[in-house]
Amino acid sequence: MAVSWLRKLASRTQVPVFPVLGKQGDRALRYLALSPEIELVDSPRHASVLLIAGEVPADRFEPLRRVHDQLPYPFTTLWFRSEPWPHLENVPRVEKLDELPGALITAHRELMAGQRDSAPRILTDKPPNPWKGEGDFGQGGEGMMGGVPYGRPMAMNMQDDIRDGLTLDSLTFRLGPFFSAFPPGMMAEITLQGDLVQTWSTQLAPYPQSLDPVFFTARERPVPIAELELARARHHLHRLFQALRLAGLENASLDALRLAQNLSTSSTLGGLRRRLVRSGFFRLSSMEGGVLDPEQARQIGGPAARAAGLDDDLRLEDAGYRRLRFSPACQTHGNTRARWQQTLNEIDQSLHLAQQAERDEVYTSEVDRIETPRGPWSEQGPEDASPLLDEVLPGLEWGEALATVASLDVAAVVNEGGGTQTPDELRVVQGGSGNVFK
Amino acid sequence: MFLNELLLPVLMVTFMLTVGAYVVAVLDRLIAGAFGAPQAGSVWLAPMARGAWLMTQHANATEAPDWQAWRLAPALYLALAAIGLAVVPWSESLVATDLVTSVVLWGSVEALATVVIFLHGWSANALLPLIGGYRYVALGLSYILISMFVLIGVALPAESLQFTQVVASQEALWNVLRQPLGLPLFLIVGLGMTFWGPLNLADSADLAGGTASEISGPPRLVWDVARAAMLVAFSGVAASAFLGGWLGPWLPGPLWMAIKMLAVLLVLLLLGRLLPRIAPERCVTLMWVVLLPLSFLDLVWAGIGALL
Amino acid sequence: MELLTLLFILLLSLGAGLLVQWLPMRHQPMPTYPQRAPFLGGGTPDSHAWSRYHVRYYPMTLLLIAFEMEMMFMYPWAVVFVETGMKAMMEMGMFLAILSVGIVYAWREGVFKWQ
Amino acid sequence: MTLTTLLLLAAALIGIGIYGALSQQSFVMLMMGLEMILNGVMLAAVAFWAFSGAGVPEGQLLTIIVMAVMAIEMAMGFALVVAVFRGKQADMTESLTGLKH
Amino acid sequence: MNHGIGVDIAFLLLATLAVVTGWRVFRTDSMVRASFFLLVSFIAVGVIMILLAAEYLGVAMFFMMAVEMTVMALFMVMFMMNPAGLNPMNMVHQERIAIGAGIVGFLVLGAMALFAVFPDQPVSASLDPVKSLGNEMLGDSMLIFESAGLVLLTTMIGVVVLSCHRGRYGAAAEGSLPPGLEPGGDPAGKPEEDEEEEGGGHHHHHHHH
Repeated sequence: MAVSWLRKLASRTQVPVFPVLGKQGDRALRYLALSPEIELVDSPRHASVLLIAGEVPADRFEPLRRVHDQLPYPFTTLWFRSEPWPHLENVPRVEKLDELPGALITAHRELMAGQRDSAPRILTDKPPNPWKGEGDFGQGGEGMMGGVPYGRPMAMNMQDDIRDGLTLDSLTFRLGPFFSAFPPGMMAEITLQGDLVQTWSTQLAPYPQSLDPVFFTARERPVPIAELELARARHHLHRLFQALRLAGLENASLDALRLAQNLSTSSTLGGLRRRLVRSGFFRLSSMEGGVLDPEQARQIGGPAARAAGLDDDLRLEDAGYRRLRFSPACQTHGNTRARWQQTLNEIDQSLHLAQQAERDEVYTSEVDRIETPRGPWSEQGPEDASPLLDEVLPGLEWGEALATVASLDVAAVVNEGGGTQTPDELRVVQGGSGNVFK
Repeated sequence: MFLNELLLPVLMVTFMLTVGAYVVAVLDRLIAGAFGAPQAGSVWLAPMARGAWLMTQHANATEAPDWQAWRLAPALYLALAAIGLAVVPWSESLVATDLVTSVVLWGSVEALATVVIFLHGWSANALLPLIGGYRYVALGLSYILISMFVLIGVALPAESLQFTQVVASQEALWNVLRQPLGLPLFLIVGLGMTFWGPLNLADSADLAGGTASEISGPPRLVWDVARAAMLVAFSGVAASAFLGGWLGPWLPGPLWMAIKMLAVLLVLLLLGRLLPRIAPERCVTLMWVVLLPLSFLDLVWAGIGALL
Repeated sequence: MELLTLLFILLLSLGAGLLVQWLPMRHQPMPTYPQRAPFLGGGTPDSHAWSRYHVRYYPMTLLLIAFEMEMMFMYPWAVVFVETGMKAMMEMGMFLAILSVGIVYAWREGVFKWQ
Repeated sequence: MTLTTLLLLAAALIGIGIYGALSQQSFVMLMMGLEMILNGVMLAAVAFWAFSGAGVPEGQLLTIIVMAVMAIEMAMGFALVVAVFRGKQADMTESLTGLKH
Repeated sequence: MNHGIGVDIAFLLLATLAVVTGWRVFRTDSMVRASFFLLVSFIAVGVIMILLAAEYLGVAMFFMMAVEMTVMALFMVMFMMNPAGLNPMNMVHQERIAIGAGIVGFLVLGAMALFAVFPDQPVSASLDPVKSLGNEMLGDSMLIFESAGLVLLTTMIGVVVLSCHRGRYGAAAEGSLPPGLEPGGDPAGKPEEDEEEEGGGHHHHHHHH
């Protein structure tokens, strides 16, 4: 009796969802961030529903199985625009974005009401290494440091520390591809000593990101600059949303997301920027790390390069932009702070350009060489720059390293786009009313 | 005697623990809503529903945790919050335990909180909680000196280490005006000891929940409640030390106390929503190089003020 | 008596905290090994997390021990401060000055940075 | 709770401390033993202060000074451990037998 | 000193706690547990001190020891192999002698406690222990107080000199490390470490990553 009462109450909580992002799953993430009944959590331990958003490639099935089994009982799963594994029975699958929150709530309520069983474990119940029966107490270890106590070896000092003279144990692990502070799909093997990154090797590149369809159109024919610039600003705002969430500014991050949703030529960045500056985002957060030298900056391109002092911008070569008297703004330091200041400046600049371009009805003139928000796209689109992280991150403190990852837009751009989006998605991505070109 | 000296204090503290934690949850939700977080359903019911869900969720385990320490840490944190609440005076006579050295006892609660939070991060035997625990120690060992200097500042005019005396000494002028640096510095300590908002180095987003990233179900409920209760205990201490505790016209003392505690809570929760998480290295430098000298200044100011 | 009450409150809240954790867990089976693996976003660790952890701020902690000792002297001083008057002020001023030298020196040596 | 029982407790703590300080191989554990001895000493000092010192303030002062000794011992001890570890990658007492290396 | 039965019971429990946790310090494999067992032992003694009317010293013991034992735990974990005791271990030498010495120490001191005659001059109930301590420190024992400050300053400087990396290798490595000049290369501006500085049998492989 008492239990059913407890469960009834429990079903009314905000649904804690752990999102596993597949390809193009970040849209669902942004949609859910603004859904009142949903709480996105960072750890599967805190979740009641595992959401697989977007198609997860086969090479990430193993990590997905691991995360699936890390949710404590009772839990359930929901597959959004991806095919549930055949051996999972009665797994709901959702296609439409605006049905997603409702489906998540139903899943949680049914789970609490006992109308749906908790999802089964997929992996066999075995420790990572067999260990029973060895050692003094059957703990599996040998001597001081040897063996595999409780199924795992102990950490050893593998390499000298790169900052301090003391050499202590280093911890090596693989993080991702479903870690919320990483770009979707990225996995890295990291060695830490204390909380300092000793080595970093990116093992799985992040999923290629799809840009707004207007960028693909711009590769084919001239498009209104206003539309292009609004899409650019929106892209940057989406990145800002992730970074602010990571920095502990949840409310500001939602503001950034809302601004992106309702972006129009009359939008201004002023309020958000003031808020960030006043909150001390540029002074208190981890901002000093990840300095790019010119070579690295050229490799990654785009705003990150301009933040490091390179004034390359393909928009300079476009007659339409020249009419608007466009000139790129740059930062000099090339660190995380410079990148965010650059990003904010570029959003601001894009909004101004969009405003002017709308008034004068300016169109782009170049189609072969365009500047995407991710970087220049001439013969080839912006490519995956995640190997760059291997050089930039060693030596940084953990928080600094993750802030650096968030500030660098490393994912490649998918080569063909546009056609895959369904109407409801477009509405979400472009935020409905604001866009004058519809 | 038994009734007055044992039962009443215990009831008072239990009441404050539960109601206080609930109020914190509701207030934080209201503030988040005011800043534009999407919200649905009743604000008043939400903390209960969440608690109920955590009670139905199974507790997680890791491969080889330090079981005793892992389960003890949330309970100990709650116990520390209870001790903090026990030394807060509600009126001249209504105080759960009126220890002669209650100001020092609160200092000890702060120091022991560091131990408990570290233990919580350590005992899971998982990487992200471990980093969270160690990060917190950097913060915990930095704020403790500031807190002590500031509290010694309020003990000077009271000539006592007892919170009832500290409140009584503010009859003429509250310490918040007499020692203007004190309360702001002390609020930072409060954010630190509950690792709230900008000082959430222990359970931060970049560690997927830090020391709490591996716990679920009832242990997580206790941990969250303890954290909220600690915030309440802190606001009680801050209200007694700087805002004149039960002193105030017209209304009865305990009511004044409740109002002042709410005010402190509100400020803390606002700060928690407005500021980004500070980088650990910058935090340590800031605490030792800027805030600690400021707390020296506060003490000297308090000393001169007490002599005049 | 206050102390005993305090001990009682301590034990009671500690007991409540443990009970809330223990009661629902009595009937729960031990989670499976895959569930018990540490969460690393789907990744795996090579070893146990417990290790000789490189505490990057260790000089600061040593400084704190020395510093905290001062606090021992400060509390009794605070109680007699007003009745002793100017003398106490001067004395504590000297004490604080000595300490400030320590902090400034440590700061110059980069003690508060991550080593 | 009499002076005798308190002193017996202090003696027990000191005894454990002596065992720890003599038997432990690692510096830090050895320091634990020393701390335990000082723990007993402090208790004894306070017991004397309370029962046969008529509350002279020197009794309390003695305890504080013991605590200060403890703090200094710890701080310097750990600093030395760091310095030694930097040089020799060891934290065992045996590894310090020869000063030449 | 007059006290009720409650105080006696509390004393007995606390004394047991202090001794048992004190003993566990040297009998547990986990370094973190060892330090926090010691902390519990200290806290038990602190509570006994409060029962003895030393209200300030007892409470001060809590915060002093909480901080000291946290630091203790940090350093234990830093420098001990197998710090969490995942494999059981017994790192003792000359254990018999040590046990003997411990027992002898206890017996000698215990005998003194039992057979020596101490003056019976309990603290008067009217004494304010904190105040008397404060007055003592600002009066007769002022020199002790001030010299303690100087000694602690010396400690601070000593600690910084001994433990800081910077003092030995120069300041270049502090703060964040600059990235490599070429991909995968050495960090720019990293000082060459002096190989002769490092004695002992450990192997160095500085520039391999």
